[in-house]
Parts: sequence; structure tokens; C-alpha cells
Amino acid sequence: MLDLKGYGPALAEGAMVTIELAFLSLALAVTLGLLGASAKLSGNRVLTGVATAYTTLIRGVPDLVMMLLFYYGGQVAVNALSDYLWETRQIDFFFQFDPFISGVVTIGLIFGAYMTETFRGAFLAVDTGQIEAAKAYGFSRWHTFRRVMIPQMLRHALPGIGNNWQVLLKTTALVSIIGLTDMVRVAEEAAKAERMPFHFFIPVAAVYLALTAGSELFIKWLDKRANVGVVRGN
Amino acid sequence: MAESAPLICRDIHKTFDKLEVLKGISLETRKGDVVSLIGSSGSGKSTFLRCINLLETPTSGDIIVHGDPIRFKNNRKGERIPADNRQVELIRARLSMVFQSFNLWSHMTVLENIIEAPINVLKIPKKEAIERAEAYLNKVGIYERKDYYPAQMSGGQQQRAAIARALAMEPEVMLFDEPTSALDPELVGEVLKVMQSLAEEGRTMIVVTHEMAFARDVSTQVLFLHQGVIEEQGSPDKVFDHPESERMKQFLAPKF
Amino acid sequence: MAESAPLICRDIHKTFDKLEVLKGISLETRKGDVVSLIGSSGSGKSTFLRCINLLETPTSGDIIVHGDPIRFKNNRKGERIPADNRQVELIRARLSMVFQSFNLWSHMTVLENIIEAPINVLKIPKKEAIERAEAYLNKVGIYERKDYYPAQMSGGQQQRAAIARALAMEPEVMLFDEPTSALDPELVGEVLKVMQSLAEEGRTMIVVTHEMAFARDVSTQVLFLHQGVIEEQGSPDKVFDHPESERMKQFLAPKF
Amino acid sequence: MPDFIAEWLNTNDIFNAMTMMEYWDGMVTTVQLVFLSLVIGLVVAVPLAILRTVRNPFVSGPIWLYTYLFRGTPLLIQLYIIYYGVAQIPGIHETFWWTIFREPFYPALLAFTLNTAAYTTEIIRGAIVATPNGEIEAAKAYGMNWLLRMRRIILPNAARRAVQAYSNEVIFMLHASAIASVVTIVDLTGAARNIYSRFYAPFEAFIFVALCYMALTFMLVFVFRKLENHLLRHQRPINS
Amino acid sequence: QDRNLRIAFDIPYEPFEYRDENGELTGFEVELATAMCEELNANCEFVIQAWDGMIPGLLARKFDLIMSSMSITPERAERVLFSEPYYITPGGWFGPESFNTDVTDMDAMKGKNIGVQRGTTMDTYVTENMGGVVSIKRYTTAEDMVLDLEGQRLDAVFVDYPVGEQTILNREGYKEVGESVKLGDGVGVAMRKRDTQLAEDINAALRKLKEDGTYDAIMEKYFSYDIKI
Ligand SMILES: Nc1ncnc2c1ncn2[C@@H]1O[C@H](COP(=O)(O)OP(=O)(O)OP(=O)(O)O)[C@@H](O)[C@H]1O
Ligand SMILES: Nc1ncnc2c1ncn2[C@@H]1O[C@H](COP(=O)(O)OP(=O)(O)OP(=O)(O)O)[C@@H](O)[C@H]1O
Ligand SMILES: NC(=[NH2+])NCCC[C@H](N)C(=O)O
Ligand SMILES: [Mg+2]
Ligand SMILES: [Mg+2]
Repeated sequence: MLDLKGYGPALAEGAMVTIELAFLSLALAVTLGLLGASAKLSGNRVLTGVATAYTTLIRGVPDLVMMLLFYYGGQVAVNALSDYLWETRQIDFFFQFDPFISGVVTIGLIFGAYMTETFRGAFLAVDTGQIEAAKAYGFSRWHTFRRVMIPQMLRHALPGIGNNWQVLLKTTALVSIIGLTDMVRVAEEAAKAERMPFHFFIPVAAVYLALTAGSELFIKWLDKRANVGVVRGN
Repeated sequence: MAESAPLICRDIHKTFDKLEVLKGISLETRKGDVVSLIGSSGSGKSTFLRCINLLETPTSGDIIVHGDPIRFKNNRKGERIPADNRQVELIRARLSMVFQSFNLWSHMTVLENIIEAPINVLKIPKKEAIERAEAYLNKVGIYERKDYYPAQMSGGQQQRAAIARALAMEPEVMLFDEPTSALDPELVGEVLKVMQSLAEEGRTMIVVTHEMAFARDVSTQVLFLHQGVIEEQGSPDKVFDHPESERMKQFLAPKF
Repeated sequence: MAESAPLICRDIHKTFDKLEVLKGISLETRKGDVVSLIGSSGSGKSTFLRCINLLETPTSGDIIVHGDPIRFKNNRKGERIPADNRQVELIRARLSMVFQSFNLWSHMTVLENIIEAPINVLKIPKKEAIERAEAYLNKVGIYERKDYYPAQMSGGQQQRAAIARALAMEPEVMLFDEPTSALDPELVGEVLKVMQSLAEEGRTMIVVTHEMAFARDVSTQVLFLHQGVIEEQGSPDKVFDHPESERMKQFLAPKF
Repeated sequence: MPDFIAEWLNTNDIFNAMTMMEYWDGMVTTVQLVFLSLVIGLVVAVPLAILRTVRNPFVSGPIWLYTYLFRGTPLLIQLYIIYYGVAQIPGIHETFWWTIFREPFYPALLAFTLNTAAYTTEIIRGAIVATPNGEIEAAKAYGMNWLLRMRRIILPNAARRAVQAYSNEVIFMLHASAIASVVTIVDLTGAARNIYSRFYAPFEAFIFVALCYMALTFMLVFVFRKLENHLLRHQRPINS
Repeated sequence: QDRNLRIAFDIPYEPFEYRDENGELTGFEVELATAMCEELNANCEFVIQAWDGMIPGLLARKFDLIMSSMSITPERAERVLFSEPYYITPGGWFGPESFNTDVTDMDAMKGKNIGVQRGTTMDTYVTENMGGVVSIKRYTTAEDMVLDLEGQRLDAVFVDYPVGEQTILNREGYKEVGESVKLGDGVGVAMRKRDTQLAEDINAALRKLKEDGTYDAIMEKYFSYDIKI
């Protein structure tokens, strides 16, 4: 049997951290993605500008750098603001960037940008005929959005969401670098303490593989459900 | 007569960018009229139809649905747009369009497609909407397909589902944009028969078509469009057998 | 006569899974023959055409191109496959197919599309291939479009490019699968005219078509397929004016 | 606010000639690492992608497994396993390989190459599979053999469909290369980490590299846009 | 009174702070910190923080004290406030038996791979004195560095003497390869500049521990020599 040298429980806890982190970031990313896509398609210049700046900035900077910037730099900024508020108006305002929250926020922000593009593409991919038909039957804008755009968009978005999710899952490994005790961090500590790199990294890799394989199946299932009534050509 | 006219269009113009596609089209229908719009490709037939239910906003001209004129205003950029979205939605609910490519909502079954607008736009109770839908499905002969998704049906069946969807709105006027051109020859007949039976019931219909046999045998009025202008208009007998315009004569000349 | 017959098919059968789609089709052509394949949807017309140039392998039966019979063998699973890929490639180069949906190579310009196979399959020098291509482009009337990509042209232009591509192989037989059904009515005439002129030059052609006017006026032989069987075969006069089979009479009856 | 900026510029000791040199060297390392892994990865991926579409499971199976493993696990772990792993191979220290793998650059290059080749293989495979069947049939109907079809029709056609996804992969790779710093490579991020730990100035150090990466990203985006425009000219409408 | 203090350590840094086999945080400084907290009557929480983020983390108020073998240097004193030093040890050179180069001979050292922990006084020393000569490998944790020394990627490492002694010398095949170097003025507790009251209290507490024998008791558990200052 696989002997984890007593690091088993810690690894399991680390795996939980990884999973929690991944799901929370996903929720944030999807929300940001929908907002971003709506903003980009809104036709409002300010909203489009803000969303474009957001996606461009995020896509220009490596995740690791974003994370370090956000975790350390963000805190410095909050502190500066806090000091400023205290000195000038005696407002006591302060909060801590906890590594978990930083992780969630950074990963959520990063993937929010990618989701924005995914959703935007998916909205654009909805056949205009489908929307025209809705208009022609007197649907209001909101009704069209809710009953036709969203269900049809999801179809196109699902593969993209699936991809982003798979990448996101693996990006969580980076939080070990900002000191969060996820699965990778535990394995790293164990590997160094026991001087057995393969011994700990390979089980962790296996957990990731299991997670990606599991999500792939789930995404396939979702995709099938979303595509009821679509006959694919070959 | 003007009082009860289901649809009147007066001097409709439409310009895209610089290109004037419709150069003053007028049309007056009585209840039970079947108007065939014919003309070569690019002559503006689809554009005219789309203007009628405001999928395109006419650059100028009036549209009057059952005595109710559509109000327009200018937006900040100086483009003419409908003044009242609510009015447009109501008008559209009274003018059902059947698209050339059907445009059935692909994520809904046939039945769901048909009840969607009656329930959510006309606010008919769901039960009643289903009954109504089933009646029309029977009428077009695809009742047993009601729980299929559009992609699971043949073109002809989809087209009939699209007609049932339009019928279920019990509209004053039905607009058809080349209802048969996406179908294979076998199916054209079926769909044309359904339309003929609608005509016999006295429904007002405006049909863009390439089927001259249909235009001649079923319609009460024929409009021949050429480059955005009505070149020939009148009863089928007049238009087909005694065309006045050179264009129309040429159009009718055999192709091969 | 059998010596110089460009194409002979003998008792072709084709079964997909369990479904027998072709139940023994035979065809013999002379040089300059124009054979029209007609029949309702699903009768096996496309399948027969695809069997001729081995895009599908017939389950049984012989195909003889200019005296050269295609050799088959059975693979390990017991399916019949061509014995010699090289022979198939050579045969295909002599039977050019024009697809219903054109299937032009989308990453090449029209000219590149046309010279591709002559250069790489027939090994003709590039210069000569270009000259030849330009001659055929002129013939089908789209010379000035030679540097366009397929996506930049209308359906009719694409179809003519596809014909030019087939012609540039200077094939013994040209196979057309519904060459006009993807075109709008205006363009059908243009393409049919090009085909008529090819027929007048004495090219052997096998054409799956729904255009009865073409089948009647241009072909030398008409085959009416029904459910995988030849129901009626002969000269256009015979097939259209004195049909023997019930099916054929029904097929010719007006639809609307 | 301007006061704040002016003051900061005067008092900062983080942007001087020496740190700039460090950033520059880091940038060079990053570019080398990314460029080499991408080029090698691409060269490896094309044949793999073709073989991956072969019906024989003994050919496509192992390639599938390879792409599955390398796409399914974090690059960071791949890097750790390779970096620490090679040093553990018994006897490697006495071989010629050690002269290569001793330097952290090469294990990192290996990890990055294997990783990007896996992704690229799948991108190209997807593009190959998406080639319109009609175009392949047309090629068959004109007597082209497998090799000719692959070379003249399928691959050029697929290349056009793959550029979009591949340009994303290139940018991802640039971003992913930031983790090279965890195995002592002084790339851009490594330089930033050194400087920041020397001056305790995380904000300045990281903002600055973020800008550097952004500049690199924009350059890549620009190059790929040009390339795409060129490759996708067949989809452009003619404007006359 | 009730004082809440968060104290940061970078682990593993045996014997100063590390996890024992049971995963418990332990080590000389950890125990000293515990005793100090008792003395201060404070609720202490121990935080793990990578070394290169120590001072930023302190300034960012992620914790209140650093007790992670941070040597007192003028540069650091500009950013943080130090207590009086509580121990002093030099930096030591360690390498494999086969390493026979004089570490002060710059010609001989040319091109050697030297490992240091990023941002430590050892890093600064090597960077300043041997910068263009040796190839400096900087590691985030001291463990990484030892691992690479074992993997033969490094020729020698320069690390706080007791750490080298207890993590490298106790293994087969390694030795001290050069004279130790005194760096900084001993190790002190680091805190934010404004916490002057806290600094006074800590100084008092440390002084007390040094006098009443607690300090010596802890020291003897981990060292066979004197590091007190
Ligand atoms: N949204 C648009 N923007 C610019 N030009 C347009 C637009 N829609 C249509 N046109 C142009 O208007 C003209 C008329 O188009 P329309 O679709 O009404 O023709 P049609 O008579 O329906 O032809 P067909 O029989 O081919 O459907 C064409 O020249 C077309 O290019
Ligand atoms: N690859 C295949 N696998 C299984 N069945 C097939 C396949 N190709 C064709 N068929 C079946 O063979 C029959 C004949 O098809 P074919 O395409 O030859 O008809 P067709 O006469 O060309 O019809 P159409 O006029 O609609 O093009 C159809 O029932 C079809 O479903
Ligand atoms: N826990 C640690 N890693 N401490 C490192 C301290 C190194 C050295 N004494 C310094 O102050 O720079
Ligand atoms: Mg039209
Ligand atoms: Mg067919």
C-alpha cells in the first residue's frame, strides 16, 4: 500500500482546501464572467470600456504574479488607505487579506476575465434567427434574454466553461506559493522533510487527474442535457 | 373598408447605410386577402416583410394595423425608431411571421415552441394554450411530433411546426418569407397545401414566394417588386396573364 | 463498343449495416452520354454516384472504367475493400466529381483549387496547369474571380468553380450530385447552361438531378431509381412521355 | 496625488541601474524559456496530433494518455517532479545528462515543453478533426492519397482553425513560465522576487513585472493578430 | 491585561523553528516565544510565513512579531523595530566532502553554484562579496536549498550555522567548507516601528527569561554550545 508517512490526513485536508478554493473561485468567476459579458455587449461605452480594461489587464499578467501582487501588494494598498483614512478622518478601516480569500479572489478575478470572453462568444453565437423569432412574437427584451438567449447561450458556453474550469482547477496549485496549505503545499513540505519527491507528488498528481476526469464526465453529462434537441452533424 | 383593413402600409421607404432598398411601397389588405410578393433576388421582398412587423424600422412611411398606426420617433442619432416598445410588441403579437429558415427555438420541443408566446405574450392560461396548440398541430398534421425537438424533424415538419406556432397566436395577419424555399421539392407541396387551406379559411396572409403556381392559384393580390419599386400589382390574372411592365414579362419568361 | 465504354457498372449492390440501399444497379455509358439519375429522396442516387468513384465501396458488383475493372479484396473483418489504393487514386483522377455542396478547399483561392489536383495528382507542370485552369475558368465565366477564396463568392460562382475544378482534370467521366439544388432559382439556369454546353462538347456525364427540364432536354439516357432499384431506364422521350412503371407516373404527376 | 508620485519616484531605491539589469536578464531568460519550449513543443505536437487521429488504438492510445496526464495535472507539479526527480535518478550524476539537468533551466524547459506539447497536440487534433468532411471527400475524389491530403488539404486547413486556440496557448505558456522562479531560475518573476525580498517592496516589484509581462503579451497578441489576418484571409469578405 | 499577538515563523529552519514528526510546531525560537508570551501575559498565535514575505507581511499587518531568526541589520532597522538581540550565531559554509575549495579565494570559487535563502543576510553577503564570481542560487526555503545540495545541484551552501549543522552535518558525506562569518548584530524580535511600547515590554520579558534560567533551559535542549547574547 501507499505509505504516506503520516501525511495522509494533512494531504486529505489539503485536497479539501484545493476543492473549496476551486469551487468558490468558479462561482466568483462565473458571476464576473456574466457581468463582464453583459457589459461588453451592452453597447454602453463606459461599461464596455471597463470590461475591456478588466479582461485585457488580467490576460496580460501571469496568474502567479497576479497572486503575489494581490496578496502582498493588495495588502500594502489597503494599509496605505487605512492609514490615510485614520490620519485624515479618524475612520478606523482595516481588513486582512487572508491567503484563502486572496486565493479565491485572485483566481476568481483571473478566470472571470476568461469567462467574460467565453460568455460573450456564446451570446454572439446564438443564432440571430432565434432572437428575431422571439421579437417577431412580441417578446420583451427581458423575456427574450431569459427564455431564449440564456438557454441557447449556455449550450455554446458549456464547453468553454468546462475548459476554464479544468484550467482553474490546476491553477489552484499556485496558491501554495502564497502560503496557503493546499494539497500541493502539503506534498511539498512532506517531500522535502522526507526527501522523497515522487512519493508525495505522484499521489497529488493522481488526485488532480481524478478531479479532472470526474469533472470531464460531469461536463459531458451537462453538455448532453443542455444540448437536448440538437443533432450534431459529423 | 379602411376601418377593418387588417394591414395598411403607406409609402414605405427603407435605406441601409446609403443604399435605398425600398423606394415607396404601399399595400392595403382586406380581411381574407392573400398577397403574394414576387420578384427577383435582392428586390427587397424580405426587407418589406421585415419592415411590416418592425424587425427593420422603415426610414419613412406608415404602417397601420387594424386602424392602429405605429408611432415613431427619432433617437439621438436622428434615426427613426418606434416610439413605444410596448406598442411594437403588441403589434407583433398580431402579425405572426413564419420565417424562411423556420427559426424554431431549438431548445424547446415543438409544443413548447407553440405555447411559449401565447402564454407569455398573450397571457393565455397554460392549459388553454396547450389545447390550442394541439388543435393547430392537428391541423398542420404533425400532432404526433409535438414532443420532438426541432432538430429531430424533417424540414417540412419544421416548417409546419413554424406555421402552427404562428397560427397559435391567432394573428390578424400572417407573414410568410419564402416558406418553401428551404424545403426539398417533395415537401413543397405539403406546405403549400397547408397554406392553401389557411387561405380558404379566410385568413389574411402576406407571402413572399418563388412558387408561381401558388401565387397564381391561391392569392387574391400579387405584388411584383423590382429594385425596391412595385412594378406590377393586381389580381393574379392581371399580373400573370396581362403583365404591363417589361420587367414582369422578362421575369415570367422561362429560365431554361 | 464495350471496349471504348468510359464507364460500366454491373449489378452494384450496397448495404449500410443491415439496410440494402442499392439492389443491383447496372449502367453502361458510351462516350458523350449524358445520364440523368432521377428519383425521390432516399432512393439511392447519391449512394450510387459515390459508389462509382469509390467514396463508398459497393458491397458487390463491378465497376469498369475504360476497360479497366476495379479490383476488390476482403479485409480481415470480411468487408469488401479496394485491392489497390493506387488504382483507386488513378481511377478517381479519371472520374471527376462535382459535389452538391461544392466542397471547394476553403483555404485555397479558386485558381489554387483548380490547379491542385492536376499538379499533384496528374503531375502536370505548374505553368501548364495554370493555363489550363484559366481556360476552364473562362469557359464557366468566372475568370475574373480566380484569386478569390470560395467563401468570398456566391453559391453559383462556387458551383461554377467546382465545375472548372472537375474539368481541369480532363476526366473521362464527370459525376454531378444535384449540382443545382443548393442554388437559388436565379443561379440554377446559369449552371445548367454550363452543363448543357459540356454535353454539347460530347463529354460523358452522370448527373443526379431534380431538374426535369434538364433531364428531358439534355440527357441521352435517364435512370429512374426507386428504393435502390432501377424502375425505369431509357431515352428521355421514353421515360418521360411513355413511362411504364406506376412509380414513374406518380413521380411525374404534378405536385401542386 | 501628484505629490505622492513625485515623492515616491525620488525616494524609491528599487528602480536603479542594477535592478533594471536584473529585470532585463530575467526578461531574457523568460523569453528564451518560453520561446524554446513553444518551438520544440510545436514541432513535437504536429506528428503527435496526426497520429492521435489514427484509428489504431495502439498508436493513438499512448498519445491520448500522454496528453491526458500532462493536461490533467498542474504544471507546478510536473515541474517539481521533473526538477527534483531527475536528481534522484540513481547514477545520473555520473552521466553526461547531469551536465544538462544540473542547471535548473533544462528541467524547466523539459517540463514546459512536455506540457505545451500536450496542449498543442490536442489543439491541432481538434482542428484536424474539424476539417469539413466534404473537403476531404473532394480530395479523395480527385485521387489524392493519404499523405497528399494530409499535407495539402487537412493540415493547411487545420492550421487556420488552430491559430486562434494556439495563440491563447502561447500566452498561457508565457504566463505559466512565471513558476520557473520556484526552482531558482531567475526569470522575470524570479528577478522580481529577489528584488522585492531585498527591498521589502512587493508592490513596486510586482507591478513592474506585471507591466513587463503585459508588454510581452501585447507583443504576442499583435504578432498573432497579423498571422491570423494572413491565414484567415480566405474568410475575409472582399471589399471593393 | 489581554494582549493578542501573532508571531510569524518561516519553517522549516531547524533547530529554530520546524515541525516535529507529529506535525507540531517546535524549535528554539518557538519555545522561547511561548515562554515570552507567558511572560507578557499575551495570547499568542503562530503564523507561518515564507521568509521573503516576512517584512512585507509584518508591515502589511498580517502578524505583529517576527521571531524567525531575523538578524538585526541597519537596512532592516529602517523598516522595522527590533528588540534587543536574543541570540547570535554566524553564517556557516557547508558542502560535500569532495568540496575542497577555499571559499575566500575568488578565483577558485569562480562558477561554483552557491545556495542561499532568498533575502537573508547570507544572501546579501554572498551577493555583495561574490556577486560576479559565483553563481548564486536563491531559494524560498532553507529546505529547498538542502535538497538541491543533496541532489548535487549546489557545490556549497551558506546558511545560519546551527541550521547547517543540524540539517547538513548530521548526514553522511558533508562537512563545513569554510570559516563562519558574523553577519548582523544578533537576532532580535521584529515589530512595526510604531509599536514602541510593545518593544519595551518584549525587552523586559526577554531580559527576565535570560535571567531566570528559562532561556538557558530551552537553549540546552537544542544546542550544545552557547548562543546567548
Ligand atoms: N441589414 C442590411 N444591411 C444592408 N443591406 C441589406 C440589409 N438587408 C438587406 N440588404 C440589402 O437589401 C437588398 C434587398 O434585400 P432583401 O433581402 O429584401 O431581398 P429579397 O427580395 O428578399 O431577395 P431574396 O429573394 O434573395 O431573399 C439587397 O441588396 C440586400 O443586400
Ligand atoms: N453512410 C450511410 N450509412 C447508413 N445509411 C446511409 C448512409 N448513406 C446513405 N444512407 C441511406 O441510404 C439511403 C439512400 O441515400 P442517398 O443519399 O443515396 O439518397 P438520394 O437518392 O441521394 O436522396 P436525396 O435526393 O435526398 O439526396 C437513405 O435511406 C439513407 O438514409
Ligand atoms: N526562519 C528563517 N528562514 N530565517 C532566516 C534567517 C536568516 C538570517 N539570520 C537573516 O536574518 O537574514
Ligand atoms: Mg429574401
Ligand atoms: Mg443525394
